[in-house]
Amino acid sequence: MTITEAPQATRRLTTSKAMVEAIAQEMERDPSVFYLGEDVGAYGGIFSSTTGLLERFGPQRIIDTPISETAFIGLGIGAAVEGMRPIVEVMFTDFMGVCLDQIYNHMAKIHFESGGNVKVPMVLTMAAGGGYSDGAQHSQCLWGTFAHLPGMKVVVPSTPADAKGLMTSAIRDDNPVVYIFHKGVMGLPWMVKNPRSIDEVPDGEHTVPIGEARVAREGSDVTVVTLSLSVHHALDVAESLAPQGIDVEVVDLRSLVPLDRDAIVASVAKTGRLVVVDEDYLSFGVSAEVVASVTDRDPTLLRVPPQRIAVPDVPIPYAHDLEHAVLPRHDRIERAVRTAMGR
Amino acid sequence: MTITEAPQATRRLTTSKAMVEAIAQEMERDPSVFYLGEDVGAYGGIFSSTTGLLERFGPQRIIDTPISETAFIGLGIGAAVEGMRPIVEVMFTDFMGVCLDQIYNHMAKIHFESGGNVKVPMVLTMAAGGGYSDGAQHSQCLWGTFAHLPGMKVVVPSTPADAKGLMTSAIRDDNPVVYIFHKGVMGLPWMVKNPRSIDEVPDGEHTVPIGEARVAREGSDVTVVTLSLSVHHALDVAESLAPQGIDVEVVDLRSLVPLDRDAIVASVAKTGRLVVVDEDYLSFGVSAEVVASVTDRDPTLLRVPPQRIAVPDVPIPYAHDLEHAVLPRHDRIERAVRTAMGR
Amino acid sequence: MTTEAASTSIPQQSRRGEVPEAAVRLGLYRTMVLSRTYEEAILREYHADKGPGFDIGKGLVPGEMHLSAGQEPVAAGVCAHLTTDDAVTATHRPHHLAVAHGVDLRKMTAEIFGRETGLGRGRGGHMHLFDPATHFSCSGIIAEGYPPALGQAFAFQRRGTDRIAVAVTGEGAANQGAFHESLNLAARWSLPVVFVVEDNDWGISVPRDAATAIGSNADRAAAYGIPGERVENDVEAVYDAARRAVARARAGDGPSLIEVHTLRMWGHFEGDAQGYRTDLADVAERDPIPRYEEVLRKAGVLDDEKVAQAKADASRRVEDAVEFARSSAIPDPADATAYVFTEGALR
Amino acid sequence: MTTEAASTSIPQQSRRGEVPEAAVRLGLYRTMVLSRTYEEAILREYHADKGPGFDIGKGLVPGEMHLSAGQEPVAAGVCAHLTTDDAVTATHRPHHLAVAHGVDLRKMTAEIFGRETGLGRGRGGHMHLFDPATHFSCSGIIAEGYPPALGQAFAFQRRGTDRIAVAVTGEGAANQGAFHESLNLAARWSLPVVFVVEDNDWGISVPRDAATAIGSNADRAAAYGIPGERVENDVEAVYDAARRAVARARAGDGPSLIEVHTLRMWGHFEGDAQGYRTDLADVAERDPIPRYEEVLRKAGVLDDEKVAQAKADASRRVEDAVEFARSSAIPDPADATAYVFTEGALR
Ligand SMILES: Cc1ncc(C[n+]2csc(CCOP(=O)(O)OP(=O)(O)O)c2C)c(N)n1
Ligand SMILES: Cc1ncc(C[n+]2csc(CCOP(=O)(O)OP(=O)(O)O)c2C)c(N)n1
Ligand SMILES: [Mg+2]
Ligand SMILES: [Mg+2]
Repeated sequence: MTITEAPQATRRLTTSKAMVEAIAQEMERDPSVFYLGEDVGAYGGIFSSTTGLLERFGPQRIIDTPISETAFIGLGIGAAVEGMRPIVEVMFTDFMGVCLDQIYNHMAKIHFESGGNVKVPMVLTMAAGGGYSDGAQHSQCLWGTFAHLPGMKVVVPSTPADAKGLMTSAIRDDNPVVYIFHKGVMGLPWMVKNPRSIDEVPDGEHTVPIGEARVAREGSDVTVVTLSLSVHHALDVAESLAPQGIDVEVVDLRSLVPLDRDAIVASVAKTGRLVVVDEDYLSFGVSAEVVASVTDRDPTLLRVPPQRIAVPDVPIPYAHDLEHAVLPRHDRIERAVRTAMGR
Repeated sequence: MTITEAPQATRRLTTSKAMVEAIAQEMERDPSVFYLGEDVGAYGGIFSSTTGLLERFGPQRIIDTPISETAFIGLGIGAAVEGMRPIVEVMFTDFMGVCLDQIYNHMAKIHFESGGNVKVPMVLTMAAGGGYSDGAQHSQCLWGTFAHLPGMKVVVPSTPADAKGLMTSAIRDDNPVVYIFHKGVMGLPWMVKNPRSIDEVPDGEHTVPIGEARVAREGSDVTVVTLSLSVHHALDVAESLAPQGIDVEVVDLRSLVPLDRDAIVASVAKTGRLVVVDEDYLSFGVSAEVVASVTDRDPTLLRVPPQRIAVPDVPIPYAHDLEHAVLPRHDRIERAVRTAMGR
Repeated sequence: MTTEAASTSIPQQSRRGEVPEAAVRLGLYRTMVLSRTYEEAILREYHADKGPGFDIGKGLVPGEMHLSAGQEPVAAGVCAHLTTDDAVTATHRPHHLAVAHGVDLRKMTAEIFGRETGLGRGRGGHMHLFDPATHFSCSGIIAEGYPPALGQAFAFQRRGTDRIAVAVTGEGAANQGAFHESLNLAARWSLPVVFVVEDNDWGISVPRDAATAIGSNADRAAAYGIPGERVENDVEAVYDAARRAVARARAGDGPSLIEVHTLRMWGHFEGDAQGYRTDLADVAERDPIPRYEEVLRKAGVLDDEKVAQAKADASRRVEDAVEFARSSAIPDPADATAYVFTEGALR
Repeated sequence: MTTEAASTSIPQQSRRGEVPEAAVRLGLYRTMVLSRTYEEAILREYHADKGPGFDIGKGLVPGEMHLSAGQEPVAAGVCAHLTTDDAVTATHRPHHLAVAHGVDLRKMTAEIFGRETGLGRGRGGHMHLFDPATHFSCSGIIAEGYPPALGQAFAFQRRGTDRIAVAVTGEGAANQGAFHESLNLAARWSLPVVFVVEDNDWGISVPRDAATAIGSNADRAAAYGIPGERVENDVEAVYDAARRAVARARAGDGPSLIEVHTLRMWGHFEGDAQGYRTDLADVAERDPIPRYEEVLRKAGVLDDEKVAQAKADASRRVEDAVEFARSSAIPDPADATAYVFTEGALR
């Protein structure tokens, strides 16, 4: 660190504004960046992922598509192969089923199949998550599915600053990057929001390295490894338990691929207790991989059984109380932390 | 057990013949069963999943489709909703990307969304796996992906008898069942085969309960939890290590959903050492879930770090040596068992 | 059309372009009024408790809400030819079709309210209405409701019945792969399906002309060798086109495609400010219900009394359903993981 | 057509139905001969070491093998209008197109042999040939090669070039969703794409008539408002249709669809016994290469010497490529996990 290094200026922004800012800055910087998807133009993105961009960059670069995800993701792939840097939006992760082939058999595999001779520098953005009664086909996270399939990076920001920094890094990455934003972290005016969805965001160029977790809160008693909206919940729980003498460390994964296993292990090595909180489905997903990241190194780090708080292998129910019962919310997180602590 | 109970007659059959036998018996028994897919008629299934059925049941019940997986899986769903019992084949698991929406957002969710009022009794069959240089889009297992998404059972037989018994159970189950057969267990004349792909199969009606693992070999030193073709490899390794005084227990999961966590825990409780062998991708898949099944109960059961032998998050390479390097084959399984044993 | 949807039974008659008889016309009108009354009630209940501001997850009816005001001619005109033995598959915008097909209003409303008495015990919600009694279903994934309809038609065909399946999507959905695959397969296997496209000019904020180069999706029928027809948002035109398509399907001659150039009077979903919309000026004028009322008054089928009666009947039924929903039990969170699997198996 | 594919450069000329000039005709013939010679060599190498019996995973060339004998007119006729700045996307059956588009035969063959010197360093294989030098690519997933071709065309369009993308599938693929979505989007955005359907009457064992109710996929062009044309398996007919489609795309007027009624002379893949096949009797007669040879001999474009030279040239080039592949290094298993990601990033 040199003496002349000044702190970067910041302002408080919502996550959605921070994400849009990164896109706009990269579009200014590089004419080969463009954004493609349903209702990303005049509407500005159903979850405000592109607000104001059409006005600024015009319909040649902020492009509304037909409802043809397979065709327009493929279009992104081909354009990336030819050296452009497309950002392609699938409105909800839930819709991956109509276009997964382009994603995992093409976007994710062309570089490998070509022995590294063809690059696919594109970003695939998707909104995820529930909590507002959108039902079983519009509330899923599914990031575990993308992370399971090799060849694409997967990032899942929880804060405004990371939303900006990871978007910048994703656009500049020469690999395909899946960028999943939870609707609940965006700071949308029409959805209940955690105060953490508005926060300081660095001005100007801001990158966050893909593949590095962030210790969102240091603590010594128990490690909560989590991501996306659940980071906000976990921090709330940590703050509420602090006065009771339970010191929770919260690790925000930020990236699933690559997964920062060192950060997970380092934290658990310190606390000996692990709670994983994930809004995706429980089995065969993120929560087990986090546990295995520890046991791969040393199962004796776990002084007590790890707690996995996730959606218990049930489609997301519509009715508010049912949905809130299956989501990993404050009550379940707190119970898990207490169980891990034996109090 | 009564004194009159006679052992069921058996014959030696290939896995594919055993599977076809189950389908034929159920079609005889229930006129609402039919089989639908690409090249399942005159061709008899690219991997011999329907050999001889067209001749026996005619084109009204063994039905070749256009290459329109979304349409014909949906057709199966609708027919099931109306009380028929379709078996629908997707030729390779790799092709799930063109039709996953019908599978996980419809087949798997309608029962739940209807509050249990609509049943979808169908079987979705798929061939999986590599080992014969079919490249990155025709060699995947992907069962971890299906198992992650709630609402469908997932079975993965390794032996001829289980192929028959699980198919019978799958057809009779009132829930959607994904039935994944590895090409390498089918006993195909044109592919290298393990002798275990031909084995004793009970005559007549034979069911295997969905959700129960099978101890394929008892042992006291180390537990290998595995499924499908890897069961054959694991048994080979177990046999080769027995003379060296390493006594391997092999647990064949047979079903991923439901997952027989009790069987996993029971075996690890006995041996204290766990090796998971899975031909699907390593991260966010089956291998971590098996590990977490143990740690959920008691991480201290693991006397040494569990070994996860799977495809190391790389698309399946084409060239023979590269492919064999990433598949979980004898060499890697043996090394893992030795590592677990410290020898 | 079932007795649930309208109190008069409708004789199946009339030739191409012929004016249907008075009882049919009255029935069509009454179905449209019932449907509109229903949507107005849901609109009211939806917004009743979203404040302060607008929180989509709050209130008696949370979540996304896609209402069908203006599209009643499609539902009334098509479903008039059906019985509840026939299947109807709808989209994220399903209420008008459910109402016209005779789905139980109480159970449907209870589902929209997320109650234990709902069609799906509150698990499904407004985009996931499944009613085995009327073979009604929907899907929130664009165009992906078509394929299961093929299977219902297949089952009906295999059992030697003349039952049919009607599958509905929006014009935006006609650019999805599932649309194409479904029409091709249904055509090749001569499945008894009537495919209906509701062209309301918009797919959320994207105008239909920005999404496809052709003027009419009915032209796509030729790509499958089946009849295709496009009609305007006039319930009798829909009724007429549907009559031919339904007859063809029942006769075993295979599927047809009907596109209705209809009207989305309100936002894509509730909360949609429609800033993108360039065609709002004459929406009230284009409302198909007053227009049809006018026609029927002129023809002597309707008078003040009959209009009042239709509205009163609709209101009574809708408010009864809303009251039923409102007073029904909320599902017990302890049961949140139930209904993933059924215990049953064929014996 | 590139210099790699044939030693003569072909002038772009001739009007509808006009006979192309001699140099063009000779070039088309030579490309077809080269392609056939290539497939015969791969056939030989593929089967050389599969025994005893037939083990698909064994030998110098393991895995599935889809050969294109009989379909050369498509590749030669279309690619004659391209340069290596244009993109070509093929399917699981890609060799004839790669040969005609001028993909380096050595690198391509090395890839098929799974060698480190291959286009994809042995990672891709015969269904995954990616050549940045000629913008050639393929996909083993039915119809899913079309969408990326749109993006190549989009990039060409945005950069103000007159480069185009050619996207090829089989007739079986025309019933997949991706086909529909791609044509619709390309048409709406006037993307410079030529869509080509190779109708070889079969999708593995399923006859085209069992898969669709219509006689010609060219009729589907109307569903997108673009020109569609179906031609028989005659290289000059293909050349002629492709000329119009390519010119239209280059001029910025958007995509076209061409279906060629071609011929699959061999099995779907090697090892396919073709027991299902009812049309094998006259395959030799329908072979397009001797037929065209006959035409060109009559027209004085070919004589014994030129035929012998074409075959010798082809043979020399193909055997050189096979020898290169055979003698190239096998990838090191220690590198099996390389190339999943690239290290690079935009600075
Ligand atoms: C596969 C898929 N893509 C996108 C969406 C998001 N979405 C919901 S409704 C809608 C517009 C549908 O337009 P249209 O088919 O014309 O029906 P309308 O809403 O006009 O009735 C979109 C894009 C979705 N539900 N499914
Ligand atoms: C989505 C998908 N479904 C099925 C297959 C298996 N498959 C490979 S080739 C083929 C037949 C293709 O027929 P067609 O498009 O006519 O091409 P052809 O083989 O005749 O050249 C099929 C079904 C696949 N590769 N991808
Ligand atoms: Mg619309
Ligand atoms: Mg074909």
